[in-house]
Parts: sequence; C-alpha cells; structure tokens
Amino acid sequence: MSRRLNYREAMREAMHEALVADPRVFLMGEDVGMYGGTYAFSKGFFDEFGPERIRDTPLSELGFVGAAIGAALGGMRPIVEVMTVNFSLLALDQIVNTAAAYRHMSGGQFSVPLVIRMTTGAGRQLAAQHSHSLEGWYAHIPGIRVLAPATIEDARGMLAPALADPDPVVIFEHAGLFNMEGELPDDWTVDIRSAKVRRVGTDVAIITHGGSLPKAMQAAEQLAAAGIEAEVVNLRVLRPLDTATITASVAKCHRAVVVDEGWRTGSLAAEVMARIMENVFFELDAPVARVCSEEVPIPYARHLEEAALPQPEKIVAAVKRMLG
Amino acid sequence: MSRRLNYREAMREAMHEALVADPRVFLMGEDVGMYGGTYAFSKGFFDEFGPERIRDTPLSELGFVGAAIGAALGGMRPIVEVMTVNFSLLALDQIVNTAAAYRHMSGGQFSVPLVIRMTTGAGRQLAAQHSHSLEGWYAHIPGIRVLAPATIEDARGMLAPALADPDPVVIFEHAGLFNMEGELPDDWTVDIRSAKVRRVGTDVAIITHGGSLPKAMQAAEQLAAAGIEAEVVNLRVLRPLDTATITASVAKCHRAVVVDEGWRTGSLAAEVMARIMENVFFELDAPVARVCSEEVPIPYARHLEEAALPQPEKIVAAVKRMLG
Amino acid sequence: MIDHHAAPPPAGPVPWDKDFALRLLADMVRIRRMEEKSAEMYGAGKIRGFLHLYIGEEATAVGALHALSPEDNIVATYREHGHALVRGLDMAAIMAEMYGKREGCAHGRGGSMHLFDRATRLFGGNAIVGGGLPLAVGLGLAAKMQNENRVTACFFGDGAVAEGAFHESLNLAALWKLPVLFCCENNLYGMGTAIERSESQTDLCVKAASYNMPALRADGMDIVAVHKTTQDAVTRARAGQGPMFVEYQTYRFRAHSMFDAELYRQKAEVEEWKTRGPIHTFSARLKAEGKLTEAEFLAMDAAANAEVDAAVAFAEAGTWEPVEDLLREVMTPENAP
Amino acid sequence: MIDHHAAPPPAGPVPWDKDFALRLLADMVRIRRMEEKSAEMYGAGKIRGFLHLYIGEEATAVGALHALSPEDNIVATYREHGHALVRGLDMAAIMAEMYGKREGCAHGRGGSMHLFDRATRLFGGNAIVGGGLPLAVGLGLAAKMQNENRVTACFFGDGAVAEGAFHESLNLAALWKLPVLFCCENNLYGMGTAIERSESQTDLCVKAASYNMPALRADGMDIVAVHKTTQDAVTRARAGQGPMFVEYQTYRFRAHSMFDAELYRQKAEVEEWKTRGPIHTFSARLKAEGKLTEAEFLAMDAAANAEVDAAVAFAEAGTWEPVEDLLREVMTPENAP
Ligand SMILES: Cc1ncc(C[n+]2csc(CCOP(=O)(O)OP(=O)(O)O)c2C)c(N)n1
Ligand SMILES: Cc1ncc(C[n+]2csc(CCOP(=O)(O)OP(=O)(O)O)c2C)c(N)n1
Ligand SMILES: [Mg+2]
Ligand SMILES: [Mg+2]
Repeated sequence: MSRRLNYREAMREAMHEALVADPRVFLMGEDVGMYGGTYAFSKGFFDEFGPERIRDTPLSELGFVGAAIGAALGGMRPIVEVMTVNFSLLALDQIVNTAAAYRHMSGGQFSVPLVIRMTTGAGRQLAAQHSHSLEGWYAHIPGIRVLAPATIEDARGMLAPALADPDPVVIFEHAGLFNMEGELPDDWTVDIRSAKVRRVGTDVAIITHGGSLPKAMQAAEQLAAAGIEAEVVNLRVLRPLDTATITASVAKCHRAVVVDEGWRTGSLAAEVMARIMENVFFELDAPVARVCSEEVPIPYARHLEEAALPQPEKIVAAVKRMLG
Repeated sequence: MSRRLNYREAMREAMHEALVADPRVFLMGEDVGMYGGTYAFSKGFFDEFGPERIRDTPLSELGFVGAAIGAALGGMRPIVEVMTVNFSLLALDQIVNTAAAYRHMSGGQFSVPLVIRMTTGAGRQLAAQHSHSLEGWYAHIPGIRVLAPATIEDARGMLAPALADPDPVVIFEHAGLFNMEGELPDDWTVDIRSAKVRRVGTDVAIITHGGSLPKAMQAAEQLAAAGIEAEVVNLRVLRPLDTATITASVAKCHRAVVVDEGWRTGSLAAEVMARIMENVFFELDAPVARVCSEEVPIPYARHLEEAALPQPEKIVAAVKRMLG
Repeated sequence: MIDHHAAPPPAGPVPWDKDFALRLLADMVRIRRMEEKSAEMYGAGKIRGFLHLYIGEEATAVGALHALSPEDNIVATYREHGHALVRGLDMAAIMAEMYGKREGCAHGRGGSMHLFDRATRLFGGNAIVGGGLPLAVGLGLAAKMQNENRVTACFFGDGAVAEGAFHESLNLAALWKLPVLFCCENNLYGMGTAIERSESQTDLCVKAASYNMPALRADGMDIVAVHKTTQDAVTRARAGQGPMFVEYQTYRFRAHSMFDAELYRQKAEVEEWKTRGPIHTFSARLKAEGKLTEAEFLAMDAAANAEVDAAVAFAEAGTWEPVEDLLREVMTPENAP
Repeated sequence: MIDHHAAPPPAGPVPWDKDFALRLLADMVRIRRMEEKSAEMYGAGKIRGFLHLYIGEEATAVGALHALSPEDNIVATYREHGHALVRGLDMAAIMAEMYGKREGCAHGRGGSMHLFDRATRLFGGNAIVGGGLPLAVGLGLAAKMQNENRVTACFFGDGAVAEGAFHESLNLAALWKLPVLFCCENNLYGMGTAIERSESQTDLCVKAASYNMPALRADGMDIVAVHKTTQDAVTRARAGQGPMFVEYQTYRFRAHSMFDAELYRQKAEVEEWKTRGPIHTFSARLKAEGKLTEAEFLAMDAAANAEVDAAVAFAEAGTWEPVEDLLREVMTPENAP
C-alpha cells in the first residue's frame, strides 16, 4: 500500500533505516545533531542514536569531509552532510583530489565507501553565495557517482544503494523539493544507474533533474493543454549519465529541450546536448534547446531571482519556439 | 622586427612590464620570490622588485587568494599565482563566492581588479593530483573572465588587458607550453574578447584552446598531407566564449571537432558543442565530435597518461571518421 | 569547559561624557528597534531569505565601531545589520535592501546577508562563514603597501574560528604585520553548536598565540569594555604594530535565523543572559550616574522607532529593479569610472 | 626568528641492544641508497614526474615508524619513499612504481608521490600539501568508533602547517580525542620558503596549544630521540588519551624536487647540517659504544646496495599495464570483494 509523505520525511526515513541496519553507518556534518539538522532531515536522531553516530562537526568543511573519507577507508560507512553545495567549495579539494582519485592512485587497493549529501539550488531568496547549482561540476569528476533525487521515491530509495556502493557517491537534494508531498509506492527500490521517464510523450523530450523536474512536469501539463505531448526524462543519476535513456527519448520525439538550474555556459545541459549530438544527431528535427539559469550570481530580490532561474513558462516557450 | 622567445619568457616579460609600469601591481603566490617561481616565470624579480612586490606566501591557497581579492578592493592590482589549478580547488570558495560575486552582491558598488594565474594540464607524468584541466569549471562562473594563452603572442599580450580589466581575470597557462618557442611579432597586443583562427581551412573546424592547440595544429598538418584542410580555431578566451568566431568557422566548414584536455563528460568541449547546436545546427553536415581526456584520474605511467590525453593522432582519426 | 552562565551584569563608572554615552546608547536602541521590526517584517513576508538578528549583541558592534574612524575598513558577516547601521548607513537603505528594493544599499541584489556601502567602507556582509577574513587581510595589505593610515576591522563569530580560513588569515596578517583587527563575536554558539562542541580549545585568545598575535578579551555585554578594548587594539594597529585578535564575549538572545527551534540551549540560559542585556544595563548605569533620565531614554527610543517607521515606509515605497536589468552588475560596464 | 644553524651532532649513549640498533641503522642506509639510485634513475629518464628525496631526514621516518605496530595506520606525503620502505614495502615494488610498471605498489598508476600499500596500512603518498591530515583524522575516528587499538601516524612538513587543513584537522582530532599522531617533519623549508617567511609563529609546538593538544619535540637528526619521543606519543594515543603533535626538527640535504636551483639557502647552511647527518652520527655513536664495527657497516651498506640493484632489475624487468586497461580502477568493479 502506498503512503503519502514529503521529500524530507522520505530522506529522513532512508537515513533512519540505514542507521538502524548497519552499525558502520553514521551521520556527520554541521548541526546534524543537537540542532536537528539544518533542514530537519535528522530531527530526533541525536537523541535516538547518540552523539557518536549523529556527529555534529565544527565549521570546517574541508576537514570533516576529509575525515569522512578517512573513516570510510577505516571501515565505517559515513554519511557526511555538507550543509549546502555552496559550502562544498571549501571541501572540493578533498572530494576531487582524495575521494575521487584514491582508488585509482592506489592502483585499486582501496575503495572509499562514502556518501556525501548536500542541499543544492536556488529559489528561496538566499542570494549569490547560497544559491549555487553545481551538480554539473561534480558530474565532471571521474571516480564518483552523482545522484539527484527529485521524487519522493528517489528520496526514499537512493540512499541504500548509495551506501552499498563501494565508491564515493554525492547526493544533491534540491531545497525547493523538501516540502513536496507525494505517494510512495510499496516498491520504492531505486536503481542508481538509470534515468527515468517521468511522463511519456511523443512531441518533445524535456530532459532535466533535481529541482527542475517539477517545473518540467508543470510545463508538460501546460503543453498538453496546447496539444503538445512532452516526454519528461529525469536524469536523476548525473554521473555516469544514462545516455541510452536520453537518446531513446530523443530518437522517439526528434526534439529535445534540456532544463538545468546551473548557469547556462558549461552547464550539465551542455553535456546532455553534446551526447545527443554524438548519438542521435540524425534523429533531430530541430536543434536541441536549453533552459538554464541566466549568467548572473543569483540576486536576492524575488522577481529577479525568479527571472534568473528556469521556470515552467520558459520551458513552455522554448518548446513552442521549437515546434513553432 | 619580430623576436624569437619562448612562452615562459613571454609571460615573464609581460609581468616585468606590468611591475615596472604600475606601482599598484604586485605578484604574490607560493615561491614566486626567493625560489624564482615554481616554473621560473618570475626568476630575478625578487631581487629586482623586492619582497613586498614579489611576495612569497605561505601554503594557504584559500587565504592568499582571498587576500589578493581584498588587496584589489583596497586599491592594488595584484597578480596572484596559484601554483597549479590542482591547488586552486582549495581557493575556489574565495574565487566563486567572493571574487566573482562581489560586484553583483554589492549592487555594483565594488569591482575586483584581480588577475589570478595558474598552471594547468597534464603531460608530465605528475599523476592524479597534479594533472587537472579544470578551465571548463572556471568558464562556468559568471563574474569572471577566463583566458588561456596558447601562443607566444598571447602569453606576451594577455596580461596587460587582464590587468586593465576592472573585474577578476583567471589565466590558465598550460605546462606543456612553457618551453615552446616562437616568433613574437612587433604588434602583439591582444584583444581578450575574441577567439582567433590559427589556421585557415575549409573542410573541418578544429576548435581548441591551451595545451591542445599545438596538438590541433599538428593534426591539421597531418590532415593537410592527406588532402584535408582543417581550420583551427583557438578559443583563447574561455569566458565569455566568442560564439561568433566559432559559428563562423563551423558555418564555413560544416564539420567540427572540439579538442579539450578536460575529462569528456561536462568538458568545455560540451559547451562548444551546445553553442554550435544552438547557433549553426542547420549548417552541420555531420555531428560535431570531440576529443577529450578519458574519464580517468590521470595515471602516472607515461603510456597510460598519453593514452588518457588528447593527441594529434586522435584528432586526425576523429576528423577522418567524420569525413569518411 | 566553558561557562555558559552569564557573569554579573556590567557595572561600574562610565568614563564618557553624557553626549558620547547617549550617542552610543542611542545606536544600540536603533539597532534593537530596527531588528525587531525586521523580524516583524519577515513574519509579514516582506523580508525573505535568511535573516540573522543581532539582538543581545548590540554593545559589540556599537562599542567597537565607535572606536574606528571613517577611513577604516569594515568587513562583516551575515549578522551585520547592526554594523551597517552604526557605520553610518541610512536605516532606510538597509531596510529597503532587506525588502529587495532598488533603493536598498545593494540595490536589492544582496539582501540581509549582503549589506555593502562604498562610502563608509563597509566591505559586506558575507554569507560564507570565515569568508571575510582573507578579504580583511588583503585590505590590510593594500593599506600597508600604500602607506595608508587605515585599519581593517573584521567581524566574525566563534564558529568561524574552526574554519581553515581563520587559520590562514591570522597567519598571513601576523606574518606580514598588517593593520587588521580580528574581532571575534563569541556568542557561544555557531548555529546550534555550542563552542565546547566545536572547539577543542575554548579559550579563543589562546589561539592567537599560535600566530604570535596579541589578543584582548572584552565583556561583549559591556559597551564600555568593548569600546576601551577596541580602542587599545586600534591604537596598536594604527601605530604599525601589526594585527590583533579581540574576543568579545556576548550572547545572541534570538534564534540563529528565522528557522531555528533552539533545541540546543536552555531557556533558562537565555533568560540569565538577558539579565545582562547591553541596553538596559548600560542605561541603568547612566541613570545611576545622572547621565540619563527616563524621559531622555523614552525620547531616544521614540526617535529610534520613528526612524524605523520611516525606514519601513521608505522600503515600502521603494521600487523593483526592472527585470530587463537582470544581467546588470555581473561585470563592470565598459565606461565605469 | 628560528635558528637555521644545526645544533651539535647527536651524541650520547644509545639505549638499544645491538640488534635493534643495527636494524634501524640498516633501514636508514637502505633509504639512503634507494634514494640515491632513484635520483640516478631520474637522471636516466627511467623515473619521471616529480621526485622528492628524503636524504638527510632518514632518522625521522625510521625512528618514528619503528615505534609503531603493524596494526597502526600510516599517512604520508609525496616525500614518502622512506616511510614506505621502513613500513615494510618491498623496495622492488617501490622502484617499479617509480618506473611506472605494473609490478609497482600502485601498479604504476601512482608514481613516486603515491605509494600505497593495503597490507601494511600505508594510506599513501599524497601530493596535496596538507591533504593527508583530514584523512588521518578519519582513520582515527574509524578506529575509535570500532574500538580498535590502532593509532594513525600522519606525516607532513612544516609548510603544511600554514594550510587550513592543518587547523581543521588538529581541532577535530583533539575535540574528538582521536588516536592520531600529527608527525611534523620540520625541515625548515617548504619548497623554497624558509619557515620564518611562512609562519608568524615559528615554534610549531606552540600551535598545538591552540587545540589543547600536547606537543613533543625531537631532534630529527637523532634517531634515538625520534624513536623515544614517538614511543611516548604512541603510548599516550594508544591509551585513549587523544591526539598528539610531534615535531621532528630535521633538514633536507637535497633540493626540494628535481627542479630546484636552491636559490633560497646557503650552501654553507646545508654543509653545516650535513655534519649532523643521521647515518654517520648514529654509526659513529654505535662504533664508540662497540655496537658496530666498520666491517659490519660495510656489509650493511653492501646489502642495501644489493637490494637496490635487485629493485632496479625488478623494475627494469617489469611490464607496462596494457593501454586497454586504461579505465581500470576508476570505480570498484562490480564483484570486488
Ligand atoms: C562555510 C559555511 N559553512 C556553513 C554555513 C552555515 N552557517 C551559517 S551561520 C553558521 C553559524 C556560524 O556561527 P558563528 O561563526 O559563531 O556566528 P554567529 O552566527 O554565532 O554570529 C553556519 C553554520 C555557512 N554560511 N558558511
Ligand atoms: C596544496 C598544495 N599547494 C602547493 C603544492 C606544491 N608544493 C609541493 S611540496 C611543497 C612544499 C611543502 O613543504 P613542507 O610541507 O615543508 O614539506 P617538505 O617538502 O619540506 O617535506 C609545495 C609548495 C602542493 N603540492 N599542494
Ligand atoms: Mg557564534
Ligand atoms: Mg618542509
């Protein structure tokens, strides 16, 4: 029997389950404990599992992410929460130069079974230093897997396989989704290798991930009202990209729009376009278009922030331009 | 009268000139002073300009890059050398969250006239932590300009306009070029807004930058021997990309191969492909191809490193496949 | 283990003339009223994003900033409304910024966490914990290299002390003997994490020795102590003797931001600290010394409230930057001065 | 200002039996000969990339590592050939790694800066200055959480002390009372930058107080002092009393790497330090105490040279990993154990 819950609860349940199931699993990060989690993902855990396993860290992103790597090497299964992607810039050296490269540099002797979670995205008027969408950067790094749960199912189901993965997995949770409610089906196990078609259509493939998924779904509904049937492909695994699902959808629809909250230039959307170019160029009836964030540090004022980000209307307009 | 010199000498001359011309200019970074510069770019400067203006820093990339931002705000014109792009990961927070966003966050009150230089690229068997090519990451960030001098002319001529730019400029110097010699024409002033066609051709546009430029030129020569005339486009300004020059070349040749030492997925090459898709899709006779680094942390062993990187042979093969 | 109990309320003679004392008191009251109104406007949905109130800590910004000169540089954090106001920004421009209006001190681009003002040398508002410290070092370096008689005061919290940026910045400033004051507002918590749960060494002044840097500590609830201590530090820095670490021991009366259930501290602890509230203890001292009457205090408070009301009216009347200008201020325009 | 002059050569009684003393001496000689050969092979183009020699600093790795047990963890830097060898790696596997051969201890993927060995718990070789410190904290955390009687020894240079990673790591380890030894090999220079040009506080032990962490200092040229000091630190950490900072004062006789004109230090300074060379001073002491004869020393040296020759032969005979396997070891294969 399916249940109704929100994204935050789904993620919290997933973590709870993992903590109960495996004594090697522990959660660490800024304010995951006594505070209850910056976004309340770990509310109550501190009392239930204690300060050793729900480990509040000092403000030192480089240090505690590196420590999580070491703990993984030492036999634990850490879930490290970097409060937001914005602060993960401070930890990138450890993620890129240590976690991602470690297995390779050691000639395959050591794996790093680490899960790094972080909030990503804009939309809450947090301005230029708190609104990045850098999933595309992470998707560039060999040696890690990158996930972007955008549905209740994925929020509930992606953590377990991520923890089972012997290599580092980075999970991006878009802040715009936390209060989103939905049905969780009985079988919510998730395959963290494949993209997923969230809406079947024939006229255009809208390819997206994370916080842009609901926007793409809304756009698809609006388009349907205008007689255009969009297929919505949710990438959800950002590295390695599931090229087959992307190209199958494009080959069917012959048109595609990529939606990505990253800044336009050098966005993950560009990579999706490149893969379409490489694999199904001759299937295209029109150049693939993209709807990304404008090339501006995200402004505080609401109307400017909204204008900077992908919106359903922009997606609809892009599709209509293409079909028009 | 043109002169013959190498890339290192050209860059050194440019810095020397800037230091002589403007008392606000100073050079800071690890071992830029007494050591003579990690790659000898600043050899002799310490004695000539003294320790205040040729400022050796402790190992603290985040701190001294941030200090350079502050110095720029305070009225100086710092050139900060981050030894290599690999270590710049430690400074990314200051570059992205402060330097790039500062003007915008302050509502246009403050500009940050800063030049950041760093060595990039692989090819010297320095292995996984010393071989990154992350120019594409930097090219993603609004608020900065990104340059990649790949010729003697650009090495000599890009610094002055970069210093004159009121906003942060990041210059990537590929280690494979340092000993490259060439003629410096009398007029070596460089426009840091435009890409440059380095070889005129008609059959295929090879679009590249940095350390891959000589490889692309070699490939073009080999192709010419086989009767294929390649046009070689040197991006050289990686942000903002000069779309016009790219598209003009593609519109002429109807075929393009993008060469980029970044890892394939999420490379700058993907962005170039996306722009071609968006702007000259209907001019294309074949899907654009790319020759990038393989998706592996760069291995130490020479033969594996060579196999991981773009090489003239791979470029030639990609062109021939496309034309074949 | 650090003692989270409040010390006895600040007391003792106020070594200032009435005029100066009342100016500083008024500034504390102005901050308090502005902050209370901001919280109200947050509740009303007029202000959004993150909003970090300074209520309880007013003596620190007011005492410290009044020890600085207009030519000095200020670097602050996301909890900087008070600093901006005392530094001389128009309350209306601050309020308009929090509303996201074009008339704001950053044209609505920055919001609560990014108040900037070129005229008064306020170099932000920074939402990255520790992010301002390297910047302050650089401002100090520029001042030193240009022989300017300028001190840079950099404010940050106890939480920031654990960041690598703190370490790298203090070392650089001390190594190069730069005129920088590292002003640590130790309110005992970084978000929900008490200092003894984030610092293995809770005596923050001990850390300064690591950099061969002198340190001073002040009771951050006592505006007299704050001012005196900061003055001493400024004098030293201005004399070219290098940087200084100053710890202000203070307390945040409100939640960390508007999303905080305050599970991590006891109500009683907060109440105890409130007995040392910087405004009522200071006004009590002034009254006891005959430097302040209740009527004067009420007038001061009324003036602050009037200023707040005017600021709100200004912000309400403010305009939205046109969406067409979205890409403005990413890069400096060609012909900018 | 730190004194770059060498102290008097290590002297005094060696409190070890002959067998133990000779084993440690032999290890120093093995490192020295291996390093000299590596430099030669670099000149011959057999070894490429960066190569950082440990010559002059042998007493530190040998003395320290002999105070540790096989179950302990080792984290090292790019200057780690000596550590790898003493830890028990086959010299042949080290040499093959530097040649880039498949038979190398990292199958030729890592090279000189990335020697790894799972069997002896050598967690690298790290080419990012300071990059190993957070890792060591995590290894210590894992040991503590799993109640393992395991100490993690993390080696790094004086240059690394300025990095934010140092600060964040020491705080975490001390805050959480982890069994980690922070072993600082202070050779007075980070590349070409002398410590007094990079640290405002050149007494590195003072820094430990910042983290409430005890500190010990040893003459890094004196293997007896190194061993004793490390033993004390290990005992404390193993008893669950938390981390410790250990400074070994040593000196690098060779250039920083193979590209270094050594413009930043005087030849005379190097020569002076060479008078304290860890091998000849220790062998002299042993001879004076009748624990070593010249013949024994020559035999030991010959054995080291023979081992080096065998290692080179092994490396020469090694194979290249097939190019088709390029993408191996990026991710863990599906059915890996
Ligand atoms: C690098 C970074 N990490 C985390 C955060 C989230 N955050 C914002 S304020 C804060 C607490 C900072 O505490 P402190 O420095 O003591 O300042 P206070 O808020 O107490 O004034 C945290 C964790 C951030 N903004 N930046
Ligand atoms: C983060 C980082 N910055 C810069 C470098 C370049 N680099 C390599 S070794 C070194 C000097 C390090 O000095 P120290 O820590 O004292 O170790 P030593 O080489 O003396 O053993 C530098 C600057 C690096 N590898 N990593
Ligand atoms: Mg605080
Ligand atoms: Mg050193």
